[in-house]
Amino acid sequence: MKVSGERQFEAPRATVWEVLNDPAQMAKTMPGVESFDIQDDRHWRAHVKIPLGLGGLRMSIDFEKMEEREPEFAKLHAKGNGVGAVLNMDTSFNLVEAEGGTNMKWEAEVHLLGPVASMGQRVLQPIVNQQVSQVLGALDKQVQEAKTG
Amino acid sequence: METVSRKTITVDVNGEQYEREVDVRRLLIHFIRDDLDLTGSHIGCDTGNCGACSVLVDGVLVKSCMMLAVQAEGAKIETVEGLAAEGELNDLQQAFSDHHALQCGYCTPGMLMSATALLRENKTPSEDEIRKSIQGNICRCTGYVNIVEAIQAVSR
Amino acid sequence: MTETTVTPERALVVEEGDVKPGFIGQSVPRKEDKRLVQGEGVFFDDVKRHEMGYVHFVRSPYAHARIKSVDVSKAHELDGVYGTLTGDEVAILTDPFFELSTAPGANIKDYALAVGRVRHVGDPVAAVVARTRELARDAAELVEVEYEPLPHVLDGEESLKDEVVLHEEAGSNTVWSGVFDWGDFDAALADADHVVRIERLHFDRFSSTPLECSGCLVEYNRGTAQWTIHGNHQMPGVGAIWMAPALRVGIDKLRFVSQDIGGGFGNKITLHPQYTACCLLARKLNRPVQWTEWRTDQHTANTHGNERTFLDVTVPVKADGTMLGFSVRAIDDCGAFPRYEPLGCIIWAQVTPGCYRWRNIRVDFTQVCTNKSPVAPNRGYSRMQHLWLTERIVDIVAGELGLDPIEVRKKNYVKHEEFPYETPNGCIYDSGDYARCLDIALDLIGYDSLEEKRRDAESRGKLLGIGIGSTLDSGTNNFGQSMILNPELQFSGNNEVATVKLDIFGEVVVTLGTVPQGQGHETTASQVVADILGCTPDQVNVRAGHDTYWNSTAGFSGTYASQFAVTGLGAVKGATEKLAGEMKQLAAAVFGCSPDDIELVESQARIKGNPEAALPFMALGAILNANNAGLPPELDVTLNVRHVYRPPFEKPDLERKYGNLTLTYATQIHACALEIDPETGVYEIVDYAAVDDCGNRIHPQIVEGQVHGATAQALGAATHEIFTYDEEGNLLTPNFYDYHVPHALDMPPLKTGFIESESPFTPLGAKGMGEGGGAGIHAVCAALQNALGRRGEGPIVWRSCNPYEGVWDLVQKPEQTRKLVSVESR
Amino acid sequence: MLLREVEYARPASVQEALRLLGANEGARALAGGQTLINVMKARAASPDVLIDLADIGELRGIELGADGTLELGAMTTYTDIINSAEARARPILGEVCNQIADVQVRNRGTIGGNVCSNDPTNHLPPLLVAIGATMTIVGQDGERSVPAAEFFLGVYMTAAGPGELLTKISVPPGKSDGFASVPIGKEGTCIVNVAASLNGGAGARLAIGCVDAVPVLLTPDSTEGDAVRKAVREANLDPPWDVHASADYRRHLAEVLALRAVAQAAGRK
Repeated sequence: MKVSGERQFEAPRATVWEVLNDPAQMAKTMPGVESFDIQDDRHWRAHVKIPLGLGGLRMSIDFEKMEEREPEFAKLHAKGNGVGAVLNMDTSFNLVEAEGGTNMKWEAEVHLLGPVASMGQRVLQPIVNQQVSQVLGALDKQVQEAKTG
Repeated sequence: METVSRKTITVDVNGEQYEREVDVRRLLIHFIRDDLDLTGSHIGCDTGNCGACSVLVDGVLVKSCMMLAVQAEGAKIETVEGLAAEGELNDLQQAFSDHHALQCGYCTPGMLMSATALLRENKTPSEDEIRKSIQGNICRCTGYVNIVEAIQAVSR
Repeated sequence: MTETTVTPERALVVEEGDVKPGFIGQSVPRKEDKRLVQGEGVFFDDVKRHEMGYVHFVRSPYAHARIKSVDVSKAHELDGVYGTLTGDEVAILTDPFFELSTAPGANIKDYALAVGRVRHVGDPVAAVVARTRELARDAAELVEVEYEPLPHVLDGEESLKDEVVLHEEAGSNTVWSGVFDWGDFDAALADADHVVRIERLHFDRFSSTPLECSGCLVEYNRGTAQWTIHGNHQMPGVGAIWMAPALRVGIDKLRFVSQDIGGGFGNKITLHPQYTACCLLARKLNRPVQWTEWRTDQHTANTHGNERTFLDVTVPVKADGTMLGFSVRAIDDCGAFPRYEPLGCIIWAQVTPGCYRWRNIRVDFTQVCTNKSPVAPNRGYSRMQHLWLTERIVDIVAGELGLDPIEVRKKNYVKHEEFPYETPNGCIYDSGDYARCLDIALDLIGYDSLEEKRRDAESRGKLLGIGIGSTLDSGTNNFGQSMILNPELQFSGNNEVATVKLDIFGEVVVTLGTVPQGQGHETTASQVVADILGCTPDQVNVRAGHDTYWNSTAGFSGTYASQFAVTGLGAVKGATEKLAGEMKQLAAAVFGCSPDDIELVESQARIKGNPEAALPFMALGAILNANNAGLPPELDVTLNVRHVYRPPFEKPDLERKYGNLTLTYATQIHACALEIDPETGVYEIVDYAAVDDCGNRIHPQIVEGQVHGATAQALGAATHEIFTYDEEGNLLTPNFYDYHVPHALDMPPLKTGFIESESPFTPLGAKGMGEGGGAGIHAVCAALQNALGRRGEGPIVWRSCNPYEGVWDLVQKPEQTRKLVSVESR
Repeated sequence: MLLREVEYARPASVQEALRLLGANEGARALAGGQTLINVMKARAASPDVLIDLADIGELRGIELGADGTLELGAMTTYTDIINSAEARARPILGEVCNQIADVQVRNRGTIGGNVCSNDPTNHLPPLLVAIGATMTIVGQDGERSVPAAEFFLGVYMTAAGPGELLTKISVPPGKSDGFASVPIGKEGTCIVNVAASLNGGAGARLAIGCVDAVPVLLTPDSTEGDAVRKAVREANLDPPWDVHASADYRRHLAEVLALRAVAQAAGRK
């Protein structure tokens, strides 16, 4: 499943880049994150309980920075292991200076395996859209904090 | 009141009182089959679609795989084992045999409970009403033809 | 109104009326019902043992991956966990199950758990045993498996390219391949006035999903090193043949016990991997272990029916509609492991010409594995797929040449007077009257008022379609056909066993080698015994279920492939006739006359013409068992008789792939009327008839029940039931939430009819008949085609399963399927 | 089929239930359980605490107000609604409830549970949006009313947030309503469903289900075929794909069923 979109941030590109590349700040954008440990500047792991309305889906996700061209492009690979669900995701961000702030083009290719994927097909797409909008909302907040902080 | 993960419950099943301590997470069907060893009710799916686990709780037809045992605290439960008085088949059970309304017999307990619930409310159901009453009970052997006929025979 | 009006008393049927003298032929009350309607049956999950552990399998989320490590340490730390089993242990403790195929299929290594690699989503990697069901599942979540994902392949044709190879040791995904060429197809092609070509047809993957899932409770006796398996295996004889060598034990160390089974339909034949894992656990943990499979496990990892693609179908036809033969390339997708396969590569050859007289048939057959769940001989096994091909050919040829599909059938059906009829590859169709069954079916759905029905439908904005589906239910396999696949195999013929004894108190006790899952064997066996011994079925006690030790069994013991009425009852008849002979000899010794003077009637052995000189059964039993002094020494009588029924088979000619592969051929002809809403693709079956001919009917009600049930399964497979995978290899219909089987409201009014063409080859003139219902798939496809197509235009129904969107696509884009068919006229 | 460890309480009042929901972070209300228990069986998503509402009498019952407004307690079962004389004030409600699943599910499943789980294929979310129902939500800080159109936020997510309870659903009077669907088999799970209501006075209200996380509300200019078709097309629906239907097929069905639902509504004065 491919998901993509664009987002405007009222903040200079450098600020957006700084947030995107700081695992600690990125952690705060993730829904239901419970704990976060950073191995090095290219690898970190998050323990999350993704709120799915009827209950939480526990997962531990390993992030790895694959590619980076400061301050315009970054590519991440995420591998999540939960009960009845294995998540493989590749996401990339393109940051472009735009008047009044920064334009981010993002895309993600989500591979979900296991019973959750086979039973949740019809609710998968709406749920992914929900999670993405929450992450982007939280990211916007982080960027504003970074800008003023 | 605080929350608990285990609870002692008392239930009346087919006229007999049982008191057991159960995990909250234990489904009513597992409680009936494994804890009370009443293995007449069956499990045919894991999504609440097949109805093989149908029982009556306080006279209401339910799928006991979508209820927790703790939810049945204080309830009066009727299962297939309670239909025949001392081994004498009731009319519905006899009609199921006369009309060959069962082959492997795995869905039969659930079918009998659904038909029992229907006939208590409606003595002369139409064919559509009969089919609607067993819509929640999957059978893979009979194609439902003789089951509908057996219920019709008892309600005529 | 649901009309099952057409049973023996119906006016439509010509030959009813000659009620058999005894109990055979009557619908006597079923012995099995009393316990089952009181919830007092014993299904495997009802069996409990003190301190038993519950098994839960850890299953792969990947369609294809290397197993780098399996860490069970955290699982062991959980309180209440008794133990675990992993693939590495299995690879040490057992040998791979032997493979039926020749290379490359022969080199596939199939174990009780995944060893080294997982090859489909749900492939079991490890097993955990715990005190409760819930704990076993909790512990299974703590088992950490590290996978290295590999590319996977989900399509049969794609898999043939061997770009992704599932079994390294085999080196190719081809399990078996061969060309079957009978008659002279090229000459037929030259002689044809028309040649109809069909580029592609596809028989979809589905399963008859028995309501009771699989499972077992296994006990291990350390003193005798012997296992008792309380389970629902349909074919323990063959199951043991796989398991014993793998466990490196004598076959007698495996005792299979089952009483009641919640349906099988062929999906409980390849349980040997899971059962072997449970045997290892019972021995390792020195405690009974109980495995119950849940619905989602059954769909994702137990068994599916064969999925088969037909390519480049070529059909030479004469101007008058006579079809000369056909050639086809078939690719059969057997999933990740060939377990009962590649037998499916030859089973279809039992009905090579289907119901038709064409003599020139060429089939290029290849079976391939893919990263999907393994297949098993689901009801109709391999013959249903092939018969669907022959029926699709007939309807498409008729449609393209503007002929009436009913007339084309009548012209090409094997004629009543041609039986027994030898097919192009040497099978013998024993008896039948296909045309007459078709007429009865058409009458039942009021075919002559077709135009009126079509106009009425059109007035409501609906398209009416009428379709025919004709199938043969080939029963009683000659397992010698497996040698055509692999000459080194040592399987041929068939057998089943029964014992009958007269007890000390004169009670008649019968044991069967079969494994009934709802077919009523206890009842039909008691009818045969009663008629031979001159008593009533109530006086005959048939032991319920199967028991390798307690009852007598044979190599092919089990219940499968429509054969009980022939092999099971053949064994019962043989054993009872021997017992009757011994009873007459004993009575003759007591009365001092010749056995020929004795008759068995009203539960007594009497001197003919002298009713007073009678010995009740109880007397005979008592004399031999407890009062035998004074009996003549040469009297060799035990009153406890075993009989093995062996059908009369030869080994096939392996060169020409020629020979009689099945003993009997029951017929089922179905007629379906449906209405399509062209705006949405939604369609509803408005009338339906199924006419059956299975020789002498032992128990008419049971026969008719089989027709009802098989038809329902076929209608499910034709409309909604399909195992679809996404590109990751996840099964998208893993349980009854998305895999929609027919419920009560889905079933159309089902009318049935029958005739009885006695089989000249079987002990009771009966034929096996459990698998003919597949005709429902052919009839629905034909009816959809009839509703949507007109001569030479309109869409082609090319798949066996047609959900609403499929029909909507056919209506919206007819050219997409029209281009699959071309006609060359000379 | 086998649930995770979970805690349980069965309060006797709404207040007690709210306290328990507030006190436990991973708590969820348990109504009929016909969706929640199945989700827990699959261990796809498991609440840590279940607050069973079965003993709270004030959440049950159907009342018909003097002005014809129907008030349904959140714990009212489908069977209660089908058998209720009062509910005939809005006949479409009982008719649609009678198409949901089977007798067993209808005996335990509740209108509150149906709308709060908000599975995209459920029947009631689009119906309640079309007929202009209003949801009453109670939280620690009091009670508020939310129109159905703003109640549904996402898959399994509604305006009733953590620590809050849906207590009542109010349905205005009316007769000319329609509901059309394509279920899988007879009365199976819906591939697409559409509810229509004409007597809001403010023109036709259409709510399309199964095509997004929440019902899609449309208000065509008139009940004419072209107006309805235009409204559906302009909504440029982006339905999910699944094994039963592609996005295109769902989009097509939405249009066909919208016309049929409006026609049914128009035919029932």
